[in-house]
Order: sequence, then C-alpha cells, then structure tokens
Amino acid sequence: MTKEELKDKVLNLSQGMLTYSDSGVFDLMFEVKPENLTKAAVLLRDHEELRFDFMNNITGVDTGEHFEVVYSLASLSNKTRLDFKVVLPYEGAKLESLCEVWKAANWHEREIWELYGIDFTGHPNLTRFLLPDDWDQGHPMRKDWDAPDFVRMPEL
Amino acid sequence: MGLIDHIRNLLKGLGIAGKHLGRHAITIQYPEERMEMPERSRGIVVLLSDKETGELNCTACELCMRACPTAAIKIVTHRDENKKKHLDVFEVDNGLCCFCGLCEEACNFSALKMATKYEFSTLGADELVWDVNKLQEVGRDVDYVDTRKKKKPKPEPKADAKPTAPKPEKTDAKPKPEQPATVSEPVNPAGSSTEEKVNEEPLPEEQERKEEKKEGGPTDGSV
Amino acid sequence: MAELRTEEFQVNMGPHHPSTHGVCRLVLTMDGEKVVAVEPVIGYLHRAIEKICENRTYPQCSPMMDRFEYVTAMSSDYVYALAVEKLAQLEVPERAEYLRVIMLELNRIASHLIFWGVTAMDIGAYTPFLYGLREREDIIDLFEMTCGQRLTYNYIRIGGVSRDIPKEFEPKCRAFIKKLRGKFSDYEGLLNENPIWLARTKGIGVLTPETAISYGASGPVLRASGIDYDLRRDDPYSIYDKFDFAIPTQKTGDCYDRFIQRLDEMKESLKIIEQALDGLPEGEIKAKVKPKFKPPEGEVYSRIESARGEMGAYVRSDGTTKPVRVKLRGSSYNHLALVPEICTDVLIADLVAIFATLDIIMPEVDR
Amino acid sequence: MSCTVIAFGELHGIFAWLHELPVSIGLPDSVQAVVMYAALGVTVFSVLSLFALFLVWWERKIAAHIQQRFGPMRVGWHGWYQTVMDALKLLQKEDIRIETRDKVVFFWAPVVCFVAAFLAYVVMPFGKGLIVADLNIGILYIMAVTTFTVIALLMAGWGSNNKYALLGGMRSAAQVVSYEIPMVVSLLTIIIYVGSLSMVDIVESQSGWFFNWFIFRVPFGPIAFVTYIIAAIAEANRTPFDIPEAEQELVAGYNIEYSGMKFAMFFLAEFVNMFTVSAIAATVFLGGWNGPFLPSWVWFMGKTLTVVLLLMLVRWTYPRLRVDQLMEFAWKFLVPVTFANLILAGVLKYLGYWE
Repeated sequence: MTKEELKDKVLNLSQGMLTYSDSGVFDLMFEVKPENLTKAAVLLRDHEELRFDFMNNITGVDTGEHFEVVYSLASLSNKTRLDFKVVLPYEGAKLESLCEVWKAANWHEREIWELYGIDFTGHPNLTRFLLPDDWDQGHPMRKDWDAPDFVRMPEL
Repeated sequence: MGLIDHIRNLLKGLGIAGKHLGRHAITIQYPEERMEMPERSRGIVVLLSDKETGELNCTACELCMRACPTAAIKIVTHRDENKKKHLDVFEVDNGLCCFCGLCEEACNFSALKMATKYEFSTLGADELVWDVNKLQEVGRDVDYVDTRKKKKPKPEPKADAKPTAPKPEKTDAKPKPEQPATVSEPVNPAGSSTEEKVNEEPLPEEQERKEEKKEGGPTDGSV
Repeated sequence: MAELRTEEFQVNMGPHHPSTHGVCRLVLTMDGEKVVAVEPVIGYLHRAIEKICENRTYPQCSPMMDRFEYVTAMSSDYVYALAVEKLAQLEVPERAEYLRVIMLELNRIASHLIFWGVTAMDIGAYTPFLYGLREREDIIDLFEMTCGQRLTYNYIRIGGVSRDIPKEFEPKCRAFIKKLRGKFSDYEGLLNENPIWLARTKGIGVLTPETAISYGASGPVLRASGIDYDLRRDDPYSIYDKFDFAIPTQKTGDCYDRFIQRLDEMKESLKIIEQALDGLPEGEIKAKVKPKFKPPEGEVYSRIESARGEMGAYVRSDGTTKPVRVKLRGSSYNHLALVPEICTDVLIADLVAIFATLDIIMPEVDR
Repeated sequence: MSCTVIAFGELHGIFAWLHELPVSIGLPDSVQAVVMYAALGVTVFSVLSLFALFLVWWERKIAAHIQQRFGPMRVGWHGWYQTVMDALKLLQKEDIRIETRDKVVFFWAPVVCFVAAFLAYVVMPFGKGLIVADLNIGILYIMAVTTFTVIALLMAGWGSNNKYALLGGMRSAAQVVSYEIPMVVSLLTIIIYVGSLSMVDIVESQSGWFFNWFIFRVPFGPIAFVTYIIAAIAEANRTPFDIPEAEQELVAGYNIEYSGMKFAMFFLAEFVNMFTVSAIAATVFLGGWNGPFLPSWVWFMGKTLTVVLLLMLVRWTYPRLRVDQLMEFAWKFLVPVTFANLILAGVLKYLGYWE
C-alpha cells in the first residue's frame, strides 16, 4: 500500500473524523478533533484494511501556542505507518485515554500527564512516576517552565 | 532429554570453565601497564601551540565555545586598536565536558584538540577547571597536523571538516567583555561549580529569555 | 491448631538492586516467595534529555543522544540523525550509509553480548558475564579506533558519519567476525543446554503475541513471541534492503526463547557486517551541513530497529536552529510497562529472569 | 615423647606433645584435660582461620582465572595476603547496627555461625595422629554440629528485621534441613561397610593404594560420592544452591544488615564450611590421609583442596536453581536416589560382598 492509497483510504473510511495535515514531513499526518479521538482510534485499530494494532509512541508537544498530542501508529500486518495528532488549548487541556485501545498508551499518557499537565480522562492509574513523588513545581516540559537555575545557551 | 544428557551438558559447561582456567588473563594491571590509545581517541581537551614559535594557535574566534553542547568552554576576548582579537580567558571545565569532540571539529585553526590523555582526576571539582596555561602546558607534547594557512589566519574549511566557518567578525558585533562568556547549564546537575556560575548573571539572561518568549520563540543568530 | 494467619508484604526491589539494570525500583507485593503484584517506579535516571535538546542546536543535540541509550549509543545517534535528515530531506552519501550499517550492527552485537552475560549473571552464573564483556571489548576497540570513544560515540551525525574508518579497521573487523563465530560454541555449551538453565528459563514469563502487540513490545521480545516483524526488513531504513539476512523468530515467547533469539540475531548481524564490508563503496562520508543548520518546518517520527527493539525519535522543527520538541521512544519503556502484566504469580527468582530477558535498560526508560 | 619412628614431615608429634604438655608441666589432674583441649583447640582454630583466609584468596584467584582476569594482585606475590588485609580492614570498620534489630539475636547469630563452623574440626583427622579427639561417634558428631549453621542463619535473618534477610533465613532453613538427609544417607552408604562411626576407623580401613578408597571399593560408591557432593554444595550454601544469599534476588540474603567483623565472621564461616564438607568427602570417599611417599597431612590437604577446587569450578559455571526447584530436586530426586543406593549397598553387604 503506497502512502497515497493509505491516505485516501483513511480519509474515506473516517468520514471526516481524520483530516489530513501537511506538517508531517515523511509519514502521513492526520488531525483529529479531541471529541472524536476514541472513535478514530478504534477505527484505525479494528478496520480490516487498516489494522493499526501497534502503538509506537505518543508525544506531547508544546508549540508555544497550544498543546499537541501526536500518536504514532504502525500496522504489523500491513507494514504501514501513520501519525495523527490532536490539538489542545492551554487552558483545561483534556483528552480521552486510549489505554483501552492500546495498552501501550498507558505509560505514555502518564508521562504526558506528568510533564505537560494534559489530563487523560478514563486513565486507570494517573499517578506520578517519572518525577519525584513530592514534586510540586509544575509541568517541566511546558515551554514556560524553567528550572530555578536555568540559563539559556548562548545563541549562535 | 534424559538424565545422561543432562549430566553430559553439565559436564560440558564445567569443561568450558575449566578450559579457561588454564588461559592467560586478558586484562591489564592498570597503573603499571597501560592500553595504547588509538590516535583518534578523544580525551582531555588541550590547546595546541605552534610547532616553531611555541605560541598558541588560538585566534579567539570562539567557534569551539559555540559548538560546545554543555558550555564547558569559556572564552573572554578583547579587541586591540587594530581590531584584532586577543584572548583574555580560555577555560575548560572538565567537569562539564562530555567529550563529544564537537569543539575539535569546529576549530579551523588547529588550535584545539582532544588529546589521547585521559588522566585528570583531582580532589575537588573546582580543580577541574583548567585555564589557558594549564591547557597549553598539557598540550605541548601533543602531536597534530597543522592545517592552518601560514601568516593568514583566514578561516578556511578543513579538507573533511564538517562546518564551514562563519565569519568571526560578524559574530562579534557585541563586544565580549560587556557580556562575559555565558556559562550555562539548562537543567541543574547539582554541581556546586555550576551554581556559582549561574549566580554570576542570572538576571540579564532571564530577562533576555523572557523577551524572546514574547517575540514568539528564540530568534536565530540575533547577535 | 488454629489457622495460621498470613499476610502479604511489600518489598522494595531497588532503586539499588543488583538485578534492576540501572536504577529502577520495583515495589513487589509478595506472598511469601511468590510475587503477587509488581509496580515499577521509574525516574531515578531521569536526565531531562528531551528538555535539554529544546535548548540546543540540531548538531549539539547529537552528543545528548549518546546518553539516551548508552548500551547501543550508535542506534540512538542514528535514530536522531535519521529524523533530522528526514526533516531536512538530506541526501546521505552511500559510503556513510554503509559505515552506519557496519557500526549499527556491531553495536547490536555488543549489546546482545552484554545481554547474554547479564542475563546469565542474573540467573546466577557469573562467568558468562565476563566472557560476554571480553568479546564486546573487541567491538569497542573497533569503535574507539574509528571515532575515538568507547561508549558515547557521537559518530553518526546529521548527514553522515563524523570520520571515515581507518585503514586497519577492515582487517580487524573481519578478524573479529571470525573470532566471534568461533566463540558461539562456548556460549552455547555454557548455558543453552544446561539443565539448570532450562529449568530456570523454559516456560517462565510467557508473553503471548496479543499482549506483546498491545503493549507495544518490539524487537527481539516481539520476535521471540513468534511475530515475524523487523523494521530492518519491513520498514527499511538506511540501506538494509541491500543486504541478505534472515529474521530469526521463536515460538513460545518465554525467557528461554528471548535468550536464544538474541544469540540467533548476533549471527545474522555478523552476516550483514560481512556483506557491508564487502560492498563498501568509496566516496564522501558526510553531506554538507551548515553550522547554522535549519531544517524546514515540520514534524517527523523516525524509527529504527535497535538492539532492544523499536527505537524512535519524534523531532519537530519550527524552522529555527533549535528543535521545538525532541521525543525519544525507547523500547525498554514499553517493555517495562509489560513487567506488571507478565510478572504476577511468579517467584521472585522468575521476576529477575523475566526482567533480565526483556533486556530493560533504565536510561532508555527514564531519558 | 613418642618413641615410634616418624616419617619425615609428619606433624603428629606436635599433637602428641600438646597431649602430654599438661602432664609434663605438672598440672593437677583436675585441669589437665581442660588445658590440653584448650591448647589443641587454639592450635586448630588458628590454623583453620588462616586456612579460611587462604581459601578466600584462592577462590578469588580461581574465579578470576576462569574469567580470564587476574584477581587480587596488589599485596604480595599475586596478592597472597590480600584477604589478611581485608580481614584487618573489616575489623576496623564501623559495626552498623540498625535500630529495629532484635538485639540479642542479631548479636549472637554470627558468633553461633562461626563457632558451629569450627566445631566440626574436633574430630577431623588432618593426618596420622593429627586429630583433637577421636570420638567413636565422629561422623555423627560432625553431622550434628554442622547443622548448627542453619540456626545461626535463621537467627541472622530474624534478628536483622529486614524482609530480604528474613527471606534468606527462611530459605536457608528449608534448604539445609532438606539437604541434610541426602548428605547423611550418602555417608551411611559408606559407613555400613566400615562398621564404625569413628573418623580414624573410616580412614584406616581405606589404607593402601587408591583402589582401596571407598569411592572405588564400595558398590555404588561413585553415586554416593556425587550425591554427597551435591548435598554438600547445598550445605555450604554455594552456587548453584546459594539461594539463601542469592545476590540477584535477595541482594545478600541473611547477612544483608551485617557489617564489619560480624560480616567477616559469616564470610569466614562460609569458607570454613566449604572446607569442612570437602574434608569429609576426602576422608570418607577419597581415603583421607592415606597415600604413599608424602606426609599424611599433605595427602589430606591435597585431596581436600581438590574437592574444594571442584566446588569452586561448579560455583563459577552454573546458574542458580530456583527455590522451589531446589526443594523438588532434594525431595524428589536426591532423597530417593540416595535411599535406593543405601538399600542396594546394604543388601550387597548382607549378601557377603564385603568380607
């Protein structure tokens, strides 16, 4: 399956849930509205012709304007790959958890919750694990967070 | 597998261990014997001196400082009346150095090299900061290939060196002494030396950064 | 006699425990010798590499990658370089790609040798650890000869490799391949058939294919469960499609299979290295990369098959010299998430065996 | 002093002299025996302590050379007094005592372990005449006192008030008690042919060339020897049966909370135990001090150290068994095999194989 075919197929099957985004340089990148997330994920995983059964990675991104959560998926049987992302505002960033769809999402979501402060509703165990247990200094991966003694590198 | 097989396999393992018992050790006794380091081995950063005059090759272009990912190199320069740059301070904090070799590759003047030496343990972290004299002294006996053009220290890319040199003049629009070399460490590695340095000038940096933020991300090459 | 009252108790395994491969804490709920539940606690090795990278230029990030996964630092160098090359659509010279493949495969062997030794040590046999390190030493000598470092190579850069191999590399590498082939009989004789070893690993920690896929297990762990999936063949990067090599798989997915799987993979890697050495072309080793390297705006997720499984790097650029976001995906992260799933109702000794054969390396988990 | 002709290099003169010492210096009868045994005890104890230190060094060297490294090389020729220095270092170390320990038990555990390890040497025949007391129940006595170790380990596990230590202590109790049975039964196979429990009798009935050793002479001797060695490794808590201290599982098991000299006592006791089981193997199966040309104690030491070498090779080669497999191996394999062996040997003896 070439990339174009896959793109058409995903766009047709998703009926507007997934829209194409051109920010993905190499692999296909789609965009999903937060409310459609679980539906889109189940479709991608379970549809006969897609079968994205393998969750590679979830990345939280702070672009400086809003949050993005990028899901990277792969299909072991079809040997295809795609990414899709969800754009979230800073205020009250909240997303459905995909732990039920891919169990691999569990820890990745925990990490994003911890480092970005994005809430995942329905996550079974949203507790601290990467930062110290008594951490109370916010979410370190946000762009507006700096370590107390943080000094920026000299510009080139 | 039957019992006999099990016993045979157990004895086979014993035989392999016994076979090695008779062999000679492959390790070496370190302070007495030393490994011969390969010529490319990346050890301590040293400053190289001219083979004839014995003076430093460094032209104070600050390329290495800019290449360094951990800000282990600190350079302070000034310009004389002929607009020629002179080196005031050249310090390498070996405690911060991550031995990546980027400074060596950035240098176009054969001024700096990661020598094959590797022994520099000290009793305190502050003794790991080496100044220009120490760096030069350690680098005296280091052999190197001089790729400079004589008499004309104009930046010329090395044969296979990666970066084409940016113009050193351009980088120094701002005079350096007013903005002493920034020694920065993004996330505190809990070293006392880092904290001291950070305390030197937290405020201007902080403000600068905040300004950048408002403009929407750091601008590139603003100096 | 009255019924004896028993209760479960909790044991902290780690952060400093001989068999947690770095600093990982496992909170075990135990019923006597039996482990009822495991909860991994991570973060003891968190170095904030991703945050640091946001404050570095693209070339400056490359030394950080060595620290991401220091057992196969070549792979972590490469996955980042690959992501940035995809972003900037850089053409990498062919010789550089060959050199990369040689180094990646040598590093894979080095990692598997450590795995072989460490697993044996975790199950109680000390000597194999030293034998594994002995052969790894030769590989490291090859690396040092080429790039100057023994652990944090910083060799694979954006656009190519940092230096060409020296003249004596090829004969030494071929000699090493020959030597290692000869050592396999020792390796197999020491453990593969040993009845104690079989008793300790056969049927322990069985990972079903469905669980493996769902938890995102990859690499040797996935293949030991019987799924024939290898990124080198199924999503070819670099020039792996030019080489002829087999992808070994096992059937049951227990500790023994995961152990044998890696021994088999070493042999295949040797084949790839030989082919790469035979076909090594002349030419440039690095594409031109400006010091103020600015990839165009965009985002990319690159993935490669490292020694432990799928290693990924998500890099996002906004067109400036510094990345907006670098996310590193280590396979150990997903494998550690598997531990609570497959480590229920096992003995504490089995837990150690499972942990060892999943080949979890903590720097990759904590980043 | 004794008037018999002594072979060159024999040491039993020393023991004879010590036996007669209280009499010759004219002590009253009531304290003669006490002084004599005290003198003998001190002699044997000091020699054995040094020997245990030597064994530690030797084990490190053997392990190192199997693994193609050097091992200790710094103090003396090939580091020969490294362990002496280690012991001195451990003596100077702070004795860390955790607050929550069981004070009495925690204190006495290493003492019991250390003493129990040395008690066996009362009846050990180091050479011709080199024996502290030739008890007529010698081997039974050894079996009895070596089991003291398990009490010490259990005490250490309990007194440390540490979960790892407790697990180690429990494992050790289960293991040592289980392996006691095959060990004793293996020895019984030989003893029914000797007809005496005295160590000296056992050795003397093997006099002559090596085909008189019980391992070759007694029917099923080799099997008894192998089962004895297996059980002995378990008794000495060494890999592949070192689950009480299994480093990768329980970190250090029962001695996790011990430091300084208390740890050293456990450590030395472990090596003394290893020497004990090897010495019993040498005495019962390999002919003890019997051997031509060389002095008897040299033969004894040579045979014992050979067995020790075997134990060391085993330790550095094999992986560790799991705790349930260990018990299964003892009860489902070793115990039936040794009992069958014993019964067959007994039947053969009854049928007149042995005259």
